Amino acid sequence: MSVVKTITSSQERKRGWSISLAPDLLPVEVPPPFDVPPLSVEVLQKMYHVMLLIRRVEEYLLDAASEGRIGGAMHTAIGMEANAVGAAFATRPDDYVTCTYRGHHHAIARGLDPGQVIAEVLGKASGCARGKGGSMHMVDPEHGLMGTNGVVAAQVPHAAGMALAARMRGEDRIALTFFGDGAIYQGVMHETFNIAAKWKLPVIFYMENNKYSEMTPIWRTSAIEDLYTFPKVYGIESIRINGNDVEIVHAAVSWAAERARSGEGPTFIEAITYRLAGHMAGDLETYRTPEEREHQRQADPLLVLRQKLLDRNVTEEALARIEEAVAQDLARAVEFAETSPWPDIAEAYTDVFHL
Amino acid sequence: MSVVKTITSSQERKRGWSISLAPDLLPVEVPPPFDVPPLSVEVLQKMYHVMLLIRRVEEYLLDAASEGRIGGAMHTAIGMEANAVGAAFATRPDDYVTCTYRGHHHAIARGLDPGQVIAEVLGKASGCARGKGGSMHMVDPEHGLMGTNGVVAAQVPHAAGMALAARMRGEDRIALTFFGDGAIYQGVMHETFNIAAKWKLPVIFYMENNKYSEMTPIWRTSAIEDLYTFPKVYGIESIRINGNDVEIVHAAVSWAAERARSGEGPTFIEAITYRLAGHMAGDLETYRTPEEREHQRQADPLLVLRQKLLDRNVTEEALARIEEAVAQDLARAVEFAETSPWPDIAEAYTDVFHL
Amino acid sequence: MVQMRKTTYLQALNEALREEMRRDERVFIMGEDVAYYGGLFRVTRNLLEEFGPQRVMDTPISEQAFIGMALGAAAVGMRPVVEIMYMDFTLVAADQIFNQIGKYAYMTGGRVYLPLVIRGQQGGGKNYGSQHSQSLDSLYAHFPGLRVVAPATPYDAKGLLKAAIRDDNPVVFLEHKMLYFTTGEVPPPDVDYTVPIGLAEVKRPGRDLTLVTYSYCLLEALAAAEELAEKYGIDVEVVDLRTVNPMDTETIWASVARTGRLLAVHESYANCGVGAEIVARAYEEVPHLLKAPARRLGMPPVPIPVSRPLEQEILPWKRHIMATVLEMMHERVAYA
Amino acid sequence: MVQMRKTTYLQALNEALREEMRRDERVFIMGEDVAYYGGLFRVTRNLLEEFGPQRVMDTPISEQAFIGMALGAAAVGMRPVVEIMYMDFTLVAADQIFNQIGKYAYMTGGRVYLPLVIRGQQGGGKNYGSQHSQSLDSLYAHFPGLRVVAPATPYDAKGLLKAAIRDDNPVVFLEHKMLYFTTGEVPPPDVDYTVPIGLAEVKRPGRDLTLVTYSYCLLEALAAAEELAEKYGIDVEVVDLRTVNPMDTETIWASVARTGRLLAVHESYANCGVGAEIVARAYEEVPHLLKAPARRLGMPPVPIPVSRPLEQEILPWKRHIMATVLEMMHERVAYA
Ligand SMILES: Cc1ncc(C[n+]2csc(CCOP(=O)(O)OP(=O)(O)O)c2C)c(N)n1
Ligand SMILES: Cc1ncc(C[n+]2csc(CCOP(=O)(O)OP(=O)(O)O)c2C)c(N)n1
Ligand SMILES: [Mg+2]
Ligand SMILES: [Mg+2]
Repeated sequence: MSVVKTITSSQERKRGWSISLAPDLLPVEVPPPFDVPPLSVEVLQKMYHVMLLIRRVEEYLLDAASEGRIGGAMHTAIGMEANAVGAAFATRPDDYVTCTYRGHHHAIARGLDPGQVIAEVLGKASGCARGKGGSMHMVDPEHGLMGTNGVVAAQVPHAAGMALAARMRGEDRIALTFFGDGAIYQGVMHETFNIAAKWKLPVIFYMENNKYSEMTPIWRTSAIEDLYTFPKVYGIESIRINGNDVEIVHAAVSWAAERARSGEGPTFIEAITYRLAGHMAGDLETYRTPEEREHQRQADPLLVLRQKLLDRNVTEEALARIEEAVAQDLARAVEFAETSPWPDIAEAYTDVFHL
Repeated sequence: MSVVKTITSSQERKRGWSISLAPDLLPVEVPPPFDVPPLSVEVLQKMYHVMLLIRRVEEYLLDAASEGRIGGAMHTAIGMEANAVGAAFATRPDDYVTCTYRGHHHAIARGLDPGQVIAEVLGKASGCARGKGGSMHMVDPEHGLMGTNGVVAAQVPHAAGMALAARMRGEDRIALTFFGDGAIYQGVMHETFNIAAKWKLPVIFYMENNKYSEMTPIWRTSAIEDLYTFPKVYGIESIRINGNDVEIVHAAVSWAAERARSGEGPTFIEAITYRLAGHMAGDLETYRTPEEREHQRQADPLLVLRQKLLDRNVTEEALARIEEAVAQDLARAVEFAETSPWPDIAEAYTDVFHL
Repeated sequence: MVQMRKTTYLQALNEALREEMRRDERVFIMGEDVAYYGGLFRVTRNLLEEFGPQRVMDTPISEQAFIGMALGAAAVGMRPVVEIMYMDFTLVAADQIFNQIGKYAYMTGGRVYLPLVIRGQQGGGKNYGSQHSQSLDSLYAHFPGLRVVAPATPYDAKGLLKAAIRDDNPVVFLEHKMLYFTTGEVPPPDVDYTVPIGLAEVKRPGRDLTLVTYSYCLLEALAAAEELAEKYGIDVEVVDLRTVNPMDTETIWASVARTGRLLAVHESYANCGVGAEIVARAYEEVPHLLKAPARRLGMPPVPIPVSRPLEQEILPWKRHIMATVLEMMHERVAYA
Repeated sequence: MVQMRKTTYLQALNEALREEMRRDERVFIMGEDVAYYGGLFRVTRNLLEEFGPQRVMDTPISEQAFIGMALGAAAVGMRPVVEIMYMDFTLVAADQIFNQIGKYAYMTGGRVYLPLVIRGQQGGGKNYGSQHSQSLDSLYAHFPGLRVVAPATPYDAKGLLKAAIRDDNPVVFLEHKMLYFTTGEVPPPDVDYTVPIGLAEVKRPGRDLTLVTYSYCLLEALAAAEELAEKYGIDVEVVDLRTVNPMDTETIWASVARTGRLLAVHESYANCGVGAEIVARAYEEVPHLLKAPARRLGMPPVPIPVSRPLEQEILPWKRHIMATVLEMMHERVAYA
């Protein structure tokens, strides 16, 4: 099974940059250093459930934002769900996760109740961070989600510190941190890569390369073409995968987690993916053509997984049941969040310090 | 001519780290991508004059510090003079230079009057920065020295910005920035390397690798063994040289400057060198053995250059004349600095803003 | 006399950049998404088209490097204008801003100076949460060596941005996300004008109390003043500081000489903030003018929550301004 | 009663670290040169020998990463103590400190809290210049979410560092380069004690004026007080704040209730500094206690020069303290 598939558009080809993973794909040059054993259809169906639920929650949130019910910066991961779900299924609930402002998918994939996700984005008292954090600050320590972050790359050393803690205590927990392609050029990434490599920390650096940082394509600002090659310079094991195929993501993270648990140190994963929605709610998307986006819909991870399930003899009826169950989950979550009260005004002043 | 020579002590060999460049040397693995044409004896004699003057000035400063006449952090470059002089002779007065707190050697090599250097370190009104900057803040715009800096790596983006300015104005000036081995793991280095490479800026990144950052050997904190390999990941041309041989330094910087002027972009030079004095005045040097330091004295760049001159038929008398001239230069400089007045108290409040 | 026209704060900024880039080819722009996209908030819109990619440059997300590069370029005679997407992120480059840029002229004994501008938007009110809503004006004013400008009207925004670009010193130019679509009278594009850095302006004359503020809080203060006048007959004089550093205490003290009461309001954290500074200076310089204790109002010492009612609770806006003024005028109100 | 012994501030800090590391195996140390060398200023001396390289770690010069890692380790139950060689360099990691560490508990709705300490020395007086001499206490106090501690005596240093390590919140622990070799009475190593965070202490009782200060300025203030008493018969009460945030205003106001005069002194920049904050709070909370305008004294708005006479000129030390007190007591002095 090929791990990354890419096409290069004519304009991009000149620069040697791949922008796409839609079906008219070229196989990736690097063979994966791990096997991608097929997952059972039971597991794949569960994954489909979670991925679809993430999609529906975020679609709901985009609607709510367009109605003016959500302020601030609300970033969805529509089109990127396979990264979150594959990774979550490949790690343990007691592993540690940090990620970016684009974190609803990770929160739900880890097991955070979608009602609490929606409530948090809406700023309700029942949100996972009591409405104080909002969309950019999902948290759920019970499921190992230690925080999502509004500052590009800031969460990356946090994960390294969690990995250090686990190692100091002799635990076999690992830490997993997600970031975007644009994050690679924050200085702290470099600093963290070096320490993680030098100290052989049990941490996985997972880049969701969706080709854009905000409105700027990564090739416009990066001197390095194949981003996954960068961490190799520190001696970090580094691979590139197709982040829209949940089975591949699962296999890659399982392999990296195993390496981390057995003391082999950090792994870097560049997952090629694509966001089908705007950078954030309200994004006018003038920086890409509708054609480009529509073309990418063919590689929508939900379609990829649905087709996989059909190919493995799961019936349309069985899928319809999942889709129905997701609709109910969503309805429950929305009901929970919408009927939750606002936080009490006094809450504005609490939780600054732990008392 | 071999460009880098290294030995590995038994302890270090295990780690694969080279710590030394004293004469019992192994030739470096990488052949230089440039020629090292022998310089004329006239030029070499001038270089000897400047290098020796730097040495004498810094010896004087160390004495003054041990007498308590200099406070703060005063870092000498004793043993590292060839880097400054080779580089200065290979660049133009209108090129731009920035460097670290360890910058007396660069200041003098660029052409800053040693009297002003000493005066600045002593905090006198006649110092190059009117006594406000001190040892860590040498400056001499007339000779292109745009500033030395107390914060590790902070000066590196400055040079990139100067290179950008030169390029925007269509000038063929270049920028040259010096930093230590320990600086490589400040995040800003990574950020700057990427932009400099992407924008093909006419800048030379010159690392004076003296094997220690403060009291910690670089191998203890670096995941990368051969530091010069790091910037290659951005596509930056990168080499390693013997920084104790002024002819090699001169050749390397000439080559890099030519590349920069002709639009080929940045070059990274890792110069292996060694500081024969402490990290700063007052350093107890418990982190290295006296034997290690004494061993390194054999590769003292002044000895290397002196021997080179003798080998090229410069007489002992000619060298003695230079040494005498240096003694007079030093005496003049000391006289100038010592008799200079303190700045007027009102000076404490000026120069915050340019009026 | 110049015929004014109504335009937005956003448009005024864009014009200032365009006009200064036309006037002086040393001026150039760097930042994230500033070139092809025209800036996340569209302040640099269409500048790439006119000035080309050599003068309007999209950077990677490397604030330390490109702010440091602005220093370097300015040190050798260019006039960089750097956009920071949210001023909160200047903290990523705090060393470059405070340890380098603010001190460079001094550390070099005046031999190198830095004509550069760091601009971007800050502030709350739109539920951006703790890391995208801070006002950092007090921070920039705390460290020496930076001019700090925070205009509230389109006219001042354009005039001060032009002045900032022409200034030979580093200027931190603070916009506010609530101001971009506010409108006001501004001279047409071909009329050159600047608003001097360091000059406050009385935006509403009044007899009872001097309220000093700047940036978006000015609008809240003016609204509060209207309501205080209508409902309580309290006549507040509103001084728009416009420049936070250097501070035009002359204009403030002249106003306090008339009113005898002083309240400073800002959206940065109150603790060790500009308001505290104004109060401290008042007692240093003009204690005799004060008929009642001088006060300040800023953000309470909490990070900024996303939840709407919580954010509204802590912003030092109209409701809190009115309450504070009423407290300060409490004798008058009691008898009213 | 405990038999005290004389020891240095430096030794007191080293003991605090050692004892807390023995007491609690979650405590560990990261920083530059802290392990094999024992810290540039020798505060972590011999800890590597006792606790090994797993708990005393030499880092590369990567403040952003290792401060961020301290956050991560603390978030999952460890108790990191990070040494910063000169607190000036915290600016390199300002995002991690202010946007991350200070806000983490709040942004997570209290679900993650951070028991960590960032410690190091700051301050002037030894000609280290603009980038190695700043006092940043006002900066740390400006942002929400950080406890800020700045002890002046060996006893307080040891007791507060132990308290800081045991605190469940992030603490910025500020030493001063002029204090390391000062000595004072401290209980012997086997006697466990802490000094509570958030509690000021009257270090010299007096009747005429309350002088609030902390860190090295305490010593200058005490010296000034002695001379003021001797030469002018002015009896200054010196309150050692010890903790800058949260601020023990109760102790200050109680003192002001006795003296009627208030002067706050610190070495961080005066502009938007802790002193201004104390003055502002005094007029908010206890204006009726003040017989004369409250004042503050801090660093003037200039970077710190290397040249000795210039540095001595700007440090808000004894000479300036005396001058300010004399100004404030000017009626008394005139008649004395
Ligand atoms: C330090 C910093 N600078 C700038 C920003 C503004 N910003 C938010 S998201 C973003 C783009 C990030 O792109 P990428 O890392 O590719 O992640 P993506 O949004 O594509 O998931 C930028 C510049 C920020 N949050 N933090
Ligand atoms: C950001 C920052 N962190 C820490 C320091 C303290 N410091 C000064 S010099 C130094 C070591 C630098 O080593 P290296 O880069 O190898 O240069 P060298 O001193 O050997 O010339 C350190 C850690 C600093 N100046 N700046
Ligand atoms: Mg991206
Ligand atoms: Mg070194």
